[in-house]
Amino acid sequence: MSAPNTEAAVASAAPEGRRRRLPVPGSLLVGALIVVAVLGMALLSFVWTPHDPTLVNPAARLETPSSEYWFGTDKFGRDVFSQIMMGSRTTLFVGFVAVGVAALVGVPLGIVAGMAPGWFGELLMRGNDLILAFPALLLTIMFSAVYGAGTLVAMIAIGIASIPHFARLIRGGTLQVMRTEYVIAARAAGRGPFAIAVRHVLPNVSGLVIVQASVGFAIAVLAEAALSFLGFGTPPPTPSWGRMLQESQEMLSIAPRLAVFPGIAIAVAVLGFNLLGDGLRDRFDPKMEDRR
Amino acid sequence: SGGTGKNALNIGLTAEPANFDFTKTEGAAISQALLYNVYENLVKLDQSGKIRPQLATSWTLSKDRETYTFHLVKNARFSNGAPFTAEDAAFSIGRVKSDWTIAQKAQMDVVDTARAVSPTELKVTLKRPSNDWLYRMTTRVGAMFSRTGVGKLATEPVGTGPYVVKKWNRGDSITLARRHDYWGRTPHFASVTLKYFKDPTAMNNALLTGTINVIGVMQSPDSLYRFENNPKYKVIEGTTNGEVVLSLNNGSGPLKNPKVRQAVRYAIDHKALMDTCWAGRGKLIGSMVPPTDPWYQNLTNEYPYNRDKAKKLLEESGQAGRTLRLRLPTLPYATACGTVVKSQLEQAGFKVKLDQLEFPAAWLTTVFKNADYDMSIISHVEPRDMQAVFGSKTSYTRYDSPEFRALLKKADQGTQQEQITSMRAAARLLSKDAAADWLFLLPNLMVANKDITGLPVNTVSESLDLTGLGRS
Amino acid sequence: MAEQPTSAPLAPGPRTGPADAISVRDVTRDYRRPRTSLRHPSPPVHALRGVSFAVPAGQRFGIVGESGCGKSTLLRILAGLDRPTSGSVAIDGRDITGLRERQLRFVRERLQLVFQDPMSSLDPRMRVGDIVAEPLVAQGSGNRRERVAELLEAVGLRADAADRYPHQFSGGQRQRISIARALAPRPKIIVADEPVSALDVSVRAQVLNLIADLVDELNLTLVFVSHDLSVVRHVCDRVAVMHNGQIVETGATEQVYEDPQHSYTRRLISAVPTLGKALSGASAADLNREYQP
Amino acid sequence: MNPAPDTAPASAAGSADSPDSPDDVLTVRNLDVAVGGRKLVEDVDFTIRAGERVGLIGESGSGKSLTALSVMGLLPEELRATGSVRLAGVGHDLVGADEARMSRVRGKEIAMVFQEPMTALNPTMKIGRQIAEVLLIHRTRPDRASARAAAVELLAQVGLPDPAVAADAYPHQFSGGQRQRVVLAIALANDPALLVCDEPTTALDVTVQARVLDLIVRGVEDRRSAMLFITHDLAVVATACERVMVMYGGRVVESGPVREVFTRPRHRYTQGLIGASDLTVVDDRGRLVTIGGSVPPAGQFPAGCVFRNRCAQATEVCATRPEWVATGPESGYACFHPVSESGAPGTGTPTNQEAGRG
Amino acid sequence: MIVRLAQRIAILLASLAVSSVLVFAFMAVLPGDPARVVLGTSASDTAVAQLREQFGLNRPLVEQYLSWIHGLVTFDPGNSYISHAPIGPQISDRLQVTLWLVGTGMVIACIVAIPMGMVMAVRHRRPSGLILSALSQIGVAVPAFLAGILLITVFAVGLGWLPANGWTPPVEDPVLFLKQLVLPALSLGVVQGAVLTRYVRSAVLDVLREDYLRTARAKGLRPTQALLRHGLRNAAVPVVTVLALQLATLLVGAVVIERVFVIPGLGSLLLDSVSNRDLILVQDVVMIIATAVLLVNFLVDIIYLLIDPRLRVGAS
Ligand SMILES: Nc1ncnc2c1ncn2[C@@H]1O[C@H](COP(=O)(O)OP(=O)(O)OP(=O)(O)O)[C@@H](O)[C@H]1O
Ligand SMILES: Nc1ncnc2c1ncn2[C@@H]1O[C@H](COP(=O)(O)OP(=O)(O)OP(=O)(O)O)[C@@H](O)[C@H]1O
Ligand SMILES: [Mg+2]
Ligand SMILES: [Mg+2]
Repeated sequence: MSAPNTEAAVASAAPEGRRRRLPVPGSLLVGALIVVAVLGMALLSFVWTPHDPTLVNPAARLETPSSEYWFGTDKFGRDVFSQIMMGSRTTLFVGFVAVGVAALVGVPLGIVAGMAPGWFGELLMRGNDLILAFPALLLTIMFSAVYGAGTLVAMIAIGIASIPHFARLIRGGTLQVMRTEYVIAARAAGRGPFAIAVRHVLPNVSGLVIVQASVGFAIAVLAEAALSFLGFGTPPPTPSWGRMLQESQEMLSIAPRLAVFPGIAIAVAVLGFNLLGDGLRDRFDPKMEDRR
Repeated sequence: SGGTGKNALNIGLTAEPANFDFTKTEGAAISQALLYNVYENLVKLDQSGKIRPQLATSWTLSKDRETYTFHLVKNARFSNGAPFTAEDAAFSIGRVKSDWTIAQKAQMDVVDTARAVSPTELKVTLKRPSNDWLYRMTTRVGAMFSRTGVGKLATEPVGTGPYVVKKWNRGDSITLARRHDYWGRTPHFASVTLKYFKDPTAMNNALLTGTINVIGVMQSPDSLYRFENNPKYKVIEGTTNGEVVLSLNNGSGPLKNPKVRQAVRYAIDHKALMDTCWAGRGKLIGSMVPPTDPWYQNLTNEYPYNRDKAKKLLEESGQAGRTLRLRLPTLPYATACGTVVKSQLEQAGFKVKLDQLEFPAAWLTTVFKNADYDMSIISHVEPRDMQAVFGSKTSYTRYDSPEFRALLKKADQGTQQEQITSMRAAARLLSKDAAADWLFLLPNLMVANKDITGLPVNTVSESLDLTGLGRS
Repeated sequence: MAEQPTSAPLAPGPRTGPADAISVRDVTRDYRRPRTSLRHPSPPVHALRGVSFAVPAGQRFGIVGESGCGKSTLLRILAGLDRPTSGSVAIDGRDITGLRERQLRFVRERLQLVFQDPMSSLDPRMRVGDIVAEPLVAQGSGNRRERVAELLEAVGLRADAADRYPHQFSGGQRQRISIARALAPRPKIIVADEPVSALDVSVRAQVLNLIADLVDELNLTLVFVSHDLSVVRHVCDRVAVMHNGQIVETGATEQVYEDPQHSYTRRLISAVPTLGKALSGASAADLNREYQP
Repeated sequence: MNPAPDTAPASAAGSADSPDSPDDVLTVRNLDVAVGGRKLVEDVDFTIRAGERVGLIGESGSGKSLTALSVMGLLPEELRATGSVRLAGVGHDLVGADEARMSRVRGKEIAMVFQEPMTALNPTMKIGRQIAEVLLIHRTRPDRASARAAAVELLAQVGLPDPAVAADAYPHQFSGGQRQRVVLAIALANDPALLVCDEPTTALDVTVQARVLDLIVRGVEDRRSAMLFITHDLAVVATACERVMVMYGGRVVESGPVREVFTRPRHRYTQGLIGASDLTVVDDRGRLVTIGGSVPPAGQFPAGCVFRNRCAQATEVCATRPEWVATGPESGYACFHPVSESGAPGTGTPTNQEAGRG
Repeated sequence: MIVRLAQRIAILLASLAVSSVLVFAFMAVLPGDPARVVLGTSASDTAVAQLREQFGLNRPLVEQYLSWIHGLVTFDPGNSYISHAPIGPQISDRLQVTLWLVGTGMVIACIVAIPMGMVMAVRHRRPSGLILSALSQIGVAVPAFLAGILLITVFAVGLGWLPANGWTPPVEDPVLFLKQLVLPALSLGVVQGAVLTRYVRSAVLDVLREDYLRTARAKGLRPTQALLRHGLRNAAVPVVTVLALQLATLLVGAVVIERVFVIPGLGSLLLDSVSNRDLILVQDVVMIIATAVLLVNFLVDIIYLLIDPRLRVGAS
């Protein structure tokens, strides 16, 4: 009689007290759908685009949307839809590079700074803050001056500029984790600092990392657009939404669609990543659980 | 921040000078603003490309064609108050050799002596006869400086011209003010502001909203439609000296092979290219000579567009699999043309890798100085620049032809007729050798408010000559 | 329950016999605070000021004292997680002060901790099985699954709990998991830092029973920390009363409870509300009596 | 499973049929709190008279805080209260009253002391101002200066040393117990008719708890305020209150005078609680009395008697909802298998039901 | 408090020193000899050597660094290699332009964001809050330059209400200055405002769930009153952080808007001097920006101290 009772409570797998998991929030769903769509488009573009996105075709300049050219063509007679498809690769590339650099450096830095006691952690964070003195665009310009303009260089610069944001956030998370009793328990169990970092700290700050990464993605996409506008971004003829937008400027009043399609693409992608970030934040932050 | 009112004119331009010292600073931007406006030469080019008197009222050439005697105007004064004399002229010519550092200084190497005979008479002796020299006297190397006014050329230019630099908002605009004590005919506008725009669309908007009166250099021909059917504006279309060259590295890499170079020339459909990347504006020339030069000839049929032939030549060359590096400066026409060139070459079986180099610094070092490239696209805007681009094996095209150099020499030293024939032969030789491909000639595209008069149809000199402008 | 007749050793330090599971000799611990003045360094916080006691093997030893009196600091030092500023600590007769992390292995095998907060003492991202197995993994012992099942069984959970996450359990169940983890490496000493303070009375009884049973069955030495003397009284044989980083009184629990010597102890005892006291008319003012100046 | 309104349990205070006596400060009738369709608190009825101290006990998750918050009108947005909560001297029902009306009542007629003294105070405002604010909002003091003087006076009353200096300090400069006293000073500032305390001492050490309890009790006694005191600690409630209500699964399962309930509990849940909280009573194996199982999460309580899945006495009949059995004017219980009147606490049927070790 | 202040100042000075070394080192590795850049590609080696001598590029690096720092701290950074114009006035002019632009933009951003974010947080479950939230999400997703282009197309070229571009210093022509300021400041303000709105919303939501806000309501404050009196100051910390970051980023980041609106700001100066390889100017501009950012961070630290007494250890 007695045993089943306790077991029932376990078996029901009931979350205790106030910690309830909400169903997937709307923003997370929408964000994830958009991101998956962008990802799918990028993957598809490797095997199929309706037309060769870089093929110049003087005979088909500035065509309006049709069944042949879904989004019309630009002044070089290139298919806009194919360019949008292939541009999504650039978008994802910039996101991965920028976020990758930032996370690869920022996360370990934050964890080490959070776990190292005393002045060493403090010093790391001060050094980290120093990066903040060199805003993303400044770094990009400086790097481009040394290594020449290019997406990779620009995105590495943006990634470096985002390191402090990752590191600060992760350090905050790490400090919180390090204050928990399960870390003390792990130490008492004989776990070394490395095992604690990998098995306890990292999984528990991974939510923060994912949230910050999705926001970082959005920032990188916008940055790429801005850099392409300034001429520091992806070199032609590789399609990039930012450059498409910039190229469309002179045609704004005869062919506004040339600006509309990449503009919407950028906005939707950024929106997607932001929504994903917001949604993940709601999911990962227990404080935010009752908030939608 | 330009001037306003009837007596003021605002002109939109693209490339801002880095400073005012064209004796030490490369590039066309300084001469565009200052030459003929702030600085004057002994002789200048008129709109049709003829050499006309400026500070020299007349000149004579000795029998041996080695000594020029210039008779100078009497009442000209520099903006620092000093009178202009033959001493200044001799000083200016001598100074090119001694103090200038830019590439063009070589154009004065031919001068043996320059001597003031009297305050108004200058005698210049050349080492050998040169047709080119007098022409070069119309360019920046012929600009007249004050003996007492060369201390701060970079910031305070002193010339005899009708305008002085009144203000320079770096990064934005240069304002020129009309001089009260100018010796010659006073220009119409008391104040001219040259406003610099990095972004072509911004320049168009500035004209559309009345911030500027003239687009001096239209960089987005596709947007001309915004002005062409609008009665408030007029569009001027003529020629320039700017040959858009698809430069090929004759010295190394796959393009050292003439067959590959020829294949490149056959592979390019120039008409289609100009239509797509420059809205069909411009002129197909097929050589390094603009129509305003006396030895212009239409060479567009030397390598008619023929994709099959290109493929065949490429095949024969044995270089088919190699990748050509198309290294473009970050300039609107280069980017646009590069996109088309890459696509067309790829359709003919080439492999092309495109990258962009920041202009001017990166491009100048990498391509122009170190010739680390296979192909590039640049508009050579300097007048009569065949010699500069192809005349020496150290030039970035690495074109090395004794025959070509002999022709140029002959042209320089011979009679006027000989000059024309030799120059034509030289241009034809370049074309035959496929030393480069000439995509098209940049048009002189200007847009202005309807009432602005005196805008030049063709750009023949380095200068944006403001003296003839007016308002109807 | 080998009650060793050790007298209350305040100073000059306890007699340490070979049977002492823990002996603490004159331990102090100072913390540095951030500077608040430009000229003077901040005065250090003396969290522990000369604490000495010994716990014979098999004893249930209680430590009581209010928040901030240094209980947690003391436990961290016992577990080799922190170092005393001065003084020495011996576990099973071996001095652990000044040992490096690697040399502390025997402490990790012999002494384990149970914490106050059942929420924060379990890593929310680990399965219960992994949590319980962590000390085993850290010490490289094999045959983990079986041992985990055995441990879960021992604390009254079903073996399939190993595949769930902590948030799927109630507070009392979590405290059981925490206890299972502490038992994993077969320690001889369990140090529990306020293990029931965060629990409801009903669950508190369950957990106290569990601890008592396990200590008996496995013949463990228990160090049990609480701010509530009545809890300690139920669990422990001996008790030390801490105040301001010092031990002010030690003795057999019943004796201390019935006849407190130190005024602070008296205050502690009188402040504990009990049903019995309340029903026999003790008011809030009575609980607080010792506080009235 | 909900009973029809007419079969609803009579008032826990036992005075359902009589009109509310003029002495009643707080009257709660048929209070329900629900989120979505799920009821978290159900059918709560009680009355508190002036000067009366009533305790509300029960395990975590039994709905104590929600009851208190309903009275304050401070339920989280997503929760909805129905029923009626009347306060003497206030013309309207507190359930469903708009913010403007509630804000005139809160802090003046009813005040509340919260559990977490660490977070209940604004960290960026000096505590003197935080106390003065409640006086100024309700215009109890005409101006800042007199409000401040009153604040210092209140700080002295709650026994903070050096109250004038304390008024100019920030919350982080105080210990938990001191902060709780500041919160108490705020609550008592306007001499509220009703003081609601939600686990005011749970976060505190025993010694500090004793001091704060003493202050609270003296504070309400001096003002003859009514008090609703929430805790899960039976001993605390027995010390501080005269009457107690036992809550479980969102319902009041038993209520009555403290002495009566704690010496002769009728409901099996109350009996279990008492048994478990008494550390002096052990069985023959030296083990404490416990209640088996644990509190189910909200919404997963069994139908009928909410306690039946943890109750050793539960039978078929417990699947229907037990009626409220009034045992006196102010006491009663809802149980099909009540403890016999003579049963002593802690002895008798509830046994150790822990799984695995039983 | 004084100790904290002293600490922050020490950190500021140390950071300045380290960043100056970083900047200098970076410039030292930048390919391209300034002398050669000045003289052009065809200059003779002797001429280059001469100019290097003149610029002092032959001195040991430490000496060059010290004289550079000396120039900076005495506000006399000397002349640019390329334009030969004094650097000091150039930078200060451009900095003024950027500060006007960014300052106005940020003021607009705050005016947009703070009330919007609060409304969004307070009504985060109601349709009005959700609609505002969606709007701000879209605002965040729009590149600033696109906003600028759209504003120009509509208000300058289309309606002719305002100039499409250009910049006039306020002392020269205040009316024109304001007219030219409106559109660029608006494009910055709206986009940054959308970003800021998200942070305000999140900060206010956090504060709304704080216990002390419940205490405030239990005292008899209405929810909005409680938020205004007790919430805002506490919500300010994250918002101030973001504001400072935005401000720092925009010192160069506004270059995109400067480009669209043809405004000679600091970012454009940097871009121009990089493309001209005006290295000494680049170095100075970068250092100025780094200094400005560090100063902003310093001020933010001070603001934190003012906002949150918990950070002022030793206050009593
Ligand atoms: N890392 C630290 N730095 C500075 N002071 C500290 C530190 N850790 C603890 N202290 C101080 O040392 C004293 C003892 O702390 P400790 O945590 O051991 O107390 P405790 O009795 O366990 O209290 P609690 O019951 O609240 O856990 C306290 O005054 C505390 O403020
Ligand atoms: N906002 C909410 N939404 C949904 N359920 C809630 C909400 N707030 C509380 N609950 C649930 O209502 C039930 C009663 O909560 P309440 O806070 O009243 O418990 P309590 O008796 O005060 O417990 P404790 O002793 O832990 O404070 C709990 O199961 C809780 O999970
Ligand atoms: Mg502790
Ligand atoms: Mg509660």
